[in-house]
Amino acid sequence: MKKLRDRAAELLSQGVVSLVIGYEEGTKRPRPLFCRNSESAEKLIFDSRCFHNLAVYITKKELVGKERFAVTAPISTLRSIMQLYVENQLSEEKLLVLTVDLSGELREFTTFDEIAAYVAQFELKRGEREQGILSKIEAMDRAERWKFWMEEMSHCFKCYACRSACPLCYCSKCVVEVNRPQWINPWPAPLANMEWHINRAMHMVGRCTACGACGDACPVGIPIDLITRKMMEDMAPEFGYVPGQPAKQGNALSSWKLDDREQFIR
Amino acid sequence: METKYISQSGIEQWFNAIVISGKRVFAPVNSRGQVDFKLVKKLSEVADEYIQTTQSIKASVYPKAEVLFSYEKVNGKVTLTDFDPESVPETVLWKVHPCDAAGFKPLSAIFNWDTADKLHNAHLVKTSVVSFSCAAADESCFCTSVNGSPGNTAGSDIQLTMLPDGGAIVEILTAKGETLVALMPNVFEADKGEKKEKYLVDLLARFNLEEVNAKLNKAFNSTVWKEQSERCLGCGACAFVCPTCACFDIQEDAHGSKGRRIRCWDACGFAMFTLHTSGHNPREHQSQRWRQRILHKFSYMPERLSVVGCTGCGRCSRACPVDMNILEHITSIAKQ
Amino acid sequence: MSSNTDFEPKIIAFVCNWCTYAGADLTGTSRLKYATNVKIVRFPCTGRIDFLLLLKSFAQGADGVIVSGCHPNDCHYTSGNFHARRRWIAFRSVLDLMGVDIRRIQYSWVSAAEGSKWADLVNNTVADIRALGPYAEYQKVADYLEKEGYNEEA
Amino acid sequence: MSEQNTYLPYLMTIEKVIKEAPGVKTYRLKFQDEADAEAFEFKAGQFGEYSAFGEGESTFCIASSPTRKGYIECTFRDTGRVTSGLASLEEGSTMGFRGPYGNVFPMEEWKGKNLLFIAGGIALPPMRCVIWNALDLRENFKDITIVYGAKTVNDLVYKSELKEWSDRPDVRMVTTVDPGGENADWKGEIGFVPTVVDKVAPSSENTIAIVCGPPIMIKFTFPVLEKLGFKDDQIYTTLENRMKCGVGKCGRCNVGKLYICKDGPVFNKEELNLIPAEEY
Repeated sequence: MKKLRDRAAELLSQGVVSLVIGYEEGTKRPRPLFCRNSESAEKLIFDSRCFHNLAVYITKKELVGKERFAVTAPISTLRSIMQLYVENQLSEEKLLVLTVDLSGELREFTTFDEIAAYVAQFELKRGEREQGILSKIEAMDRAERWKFWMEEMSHCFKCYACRSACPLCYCSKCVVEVNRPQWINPWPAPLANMEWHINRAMHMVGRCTACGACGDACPVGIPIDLITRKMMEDMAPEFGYVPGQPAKQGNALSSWKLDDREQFIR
Repeated sequence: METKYISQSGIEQWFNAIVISGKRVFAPVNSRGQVDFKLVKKLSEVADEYIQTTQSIKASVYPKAEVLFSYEKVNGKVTLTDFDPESVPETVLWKVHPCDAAGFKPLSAIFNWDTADKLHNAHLVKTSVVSFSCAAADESCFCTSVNGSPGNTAGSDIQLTMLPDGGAIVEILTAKGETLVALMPNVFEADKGEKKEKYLVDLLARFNLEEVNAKLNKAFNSTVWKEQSERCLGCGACAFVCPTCACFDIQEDAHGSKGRRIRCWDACGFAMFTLHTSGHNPREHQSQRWRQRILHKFSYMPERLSVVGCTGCGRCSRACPVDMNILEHITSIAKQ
Repeated sequence: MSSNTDFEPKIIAFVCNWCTYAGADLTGTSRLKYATNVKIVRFPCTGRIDFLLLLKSFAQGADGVIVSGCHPNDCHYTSGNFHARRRWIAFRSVLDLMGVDIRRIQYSWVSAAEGSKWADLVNNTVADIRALGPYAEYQKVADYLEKEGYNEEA
Repeated sequence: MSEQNTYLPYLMTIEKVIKEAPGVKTYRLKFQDEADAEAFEFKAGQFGEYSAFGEGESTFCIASSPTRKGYIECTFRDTGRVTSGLASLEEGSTMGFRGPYGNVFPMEEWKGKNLLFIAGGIALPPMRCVIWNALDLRENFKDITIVYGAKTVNDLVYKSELKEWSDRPDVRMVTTVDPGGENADWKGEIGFVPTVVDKVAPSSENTIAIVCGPPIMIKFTFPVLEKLGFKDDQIYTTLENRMKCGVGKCGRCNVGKLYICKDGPVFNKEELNLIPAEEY
């Protein structure tokens, strides 16, 4: 941690970067910190509790400005950064990525190839929570799944924390804000909520890197991250992707193959 | 106001009597890993060990989405069907925290400012609040800093203070409260002279409201808004869990020749909230929107409506995905 | 699920202009008889059919949906149907996860020459949906509003 | 309890449709209910919520003068879901109206003064109400000057009325279009509204200036008026922030301590100075 603070302070004082986005101790758990000078870098922390996906900030122009900046990134954030890069949202010249590896060493990435090589060592696996809920859902029949999700959706009040917390939801105007036509009813109601989450899942197909930020952000505890996660797991073999690895061949729904297989079109 | 005693078994009998009377009873229920208000039939369903429900009781007097009126077009002629206050069922909110009940006052102040809000008032009339004073609090709670207290009775029709024997001190505060008592009068015994204060959590005030107000009056151009809001993601979680946030949107649900006009929750933190049709947005940056949230609650509402827009329930701090802690932020403004 | 013989399913078909719509036209001009439960919505291409339209159909009272366009390699716009195919693969998977009854959406490729295939598609789909019964489960929740403010059972 | 539902609109019949400019229309509306028509009163400066059933509500001022009884008029540009819904209605069809809301121009206080109207683009409608109100009570006021500008000649609204006003001997009328917006027949000024005001240089002596236009025009016109010697209490404007309810509840038009819908939309510059300029 000291190494990270020192390096961040150095980067800032030497003017290599104008901003370091990292974590500081929060009131309940670590929270995002924006260091613009070497003094504030003293507050930086980086440990296993730091899982908020900071990649959500790196596409916000009003925040990061025009100059080069650095971001501290655990694996899940690195995956998001790779996906953002594949979607042409980032440039190597502007971004410096810092992480602490398993042996506690500070790693610094200046190219996306380096990040890709590093991320490739880690397999994306379901955690205990994900496995618990998903195996329950997988054991349900269709009617049970409908009941389960409608109950969950009835709690949604459309605060859009899921959208706000997702690093890949960077559209300046979201489809829910389009009212000609009104694709998704803007008020919170079970079906309107369901439509929103189905829509979100569809927009995430082949893009979601299962960082869990949306589910973590949901104030009413809907496991919405598992919708996009399950989609990622199920669609990866269909379209030839590796979950958690960037879609170098293009996003699933903006590309196609002659031999895409299905059994349901008659 | 009258004070009585009710025993543990008396509470259950009374609760059952309320349910049998046909009123809907909503109470905190622990399900899906969260404690929140739900329709209940049995006292055993009500949650015990928790500090705060995720959502406030706001939705009972200001639903998430509600039909203002419906319309039908036939051969170019339009007929309107007004909202019917009689369609609102009698509702009892059970085991409400004082900070939640206190939220009714600022809510009503907004809805009835100048023009009365028929819908809100219809819900208000049909809703009775049975609050439970607080014996516990956590680091997000700060009711005592915003004119509240763990035993505050504002907004409650009846308040119970739980006693070690499982019974409770009952404060019957309003006529609505008396109506509830009348459903099972024999379980209410004479007051045993127990002091309510003995059973309340001790919660030190964390800031001085007047001081904060004075600071805020000069803080519009402060850099504090940008500093505090840098990590804000601009979602509506804080506004939607808040017992006093009342900003809303009016939307149309059209189905061919029929439709309904709907009022639904909205939040000043959303980027689109103030966007003009021309593309001009008076509150373009998140820092402006964060400033609006704080100033509206702690400066504009006290001045215009003579009521603070915060009851210190701490829900926004708990709900925020990036730890925008309102207590921390207000305290730091007070210290400036 | 009970099969109600009095029940006439409402079915919405989203079809592409170049193949299936022409195919359906041919069905008519060939005087082939088929079920009248289908309302056709014509699109330039299957690639242009937004998945939300399918959900909107159910919300507005459809019991079943048909989506049909050009056979692979026959797309008027070269690759619209390939994009559509991927989208439907993903969409079907999302819907299945959420518990939406995916048996009620029938995808097909019907060319401009396949008038009889269109008739069969419609007849089979109508029979399938008739067996499934009305999609009340979905339609019921379409109008839900404030009642669910407190997760009340309707 | 016979409480009124604030959100329930009056039903109005569109009596007349006037095409003003590309995408801009004026509707003359009549109350369908006689009793409503009788009871309805408003003053210059007030606004309302107009609804197209099936699309929603939109906020515009009442563009007709309170001196013209029996109807109200609104002028709007077809830009969004609601306005396009409204624009597709025809003469004889039904729409909704809630109002009148907001405060008013203090016409009584202005008796015996000169009036200077400065408007830009689609912001003439709120002004038109005041202009006609003043012209219908012409003897109450001294000189009346109108400076009106739009992007192009085509975008000028109320073309026939502009002519009527400029033909009147008791009105000084200056019309202008942005540079490049003129056509071959254009005889008015060419230039942005603040520049033209500067050029026309009306006297500030015993004069009330009423400014209405896009936020950017308002912000550039104020310094010009100041230069001409106008004091803050001589300058009035009407603001139009985004609104949903119109009655101070929905929270959108809250600027500083004020609500545009209740404390406004009419403000003099003294009052405006109390609220942060960046938020309107």
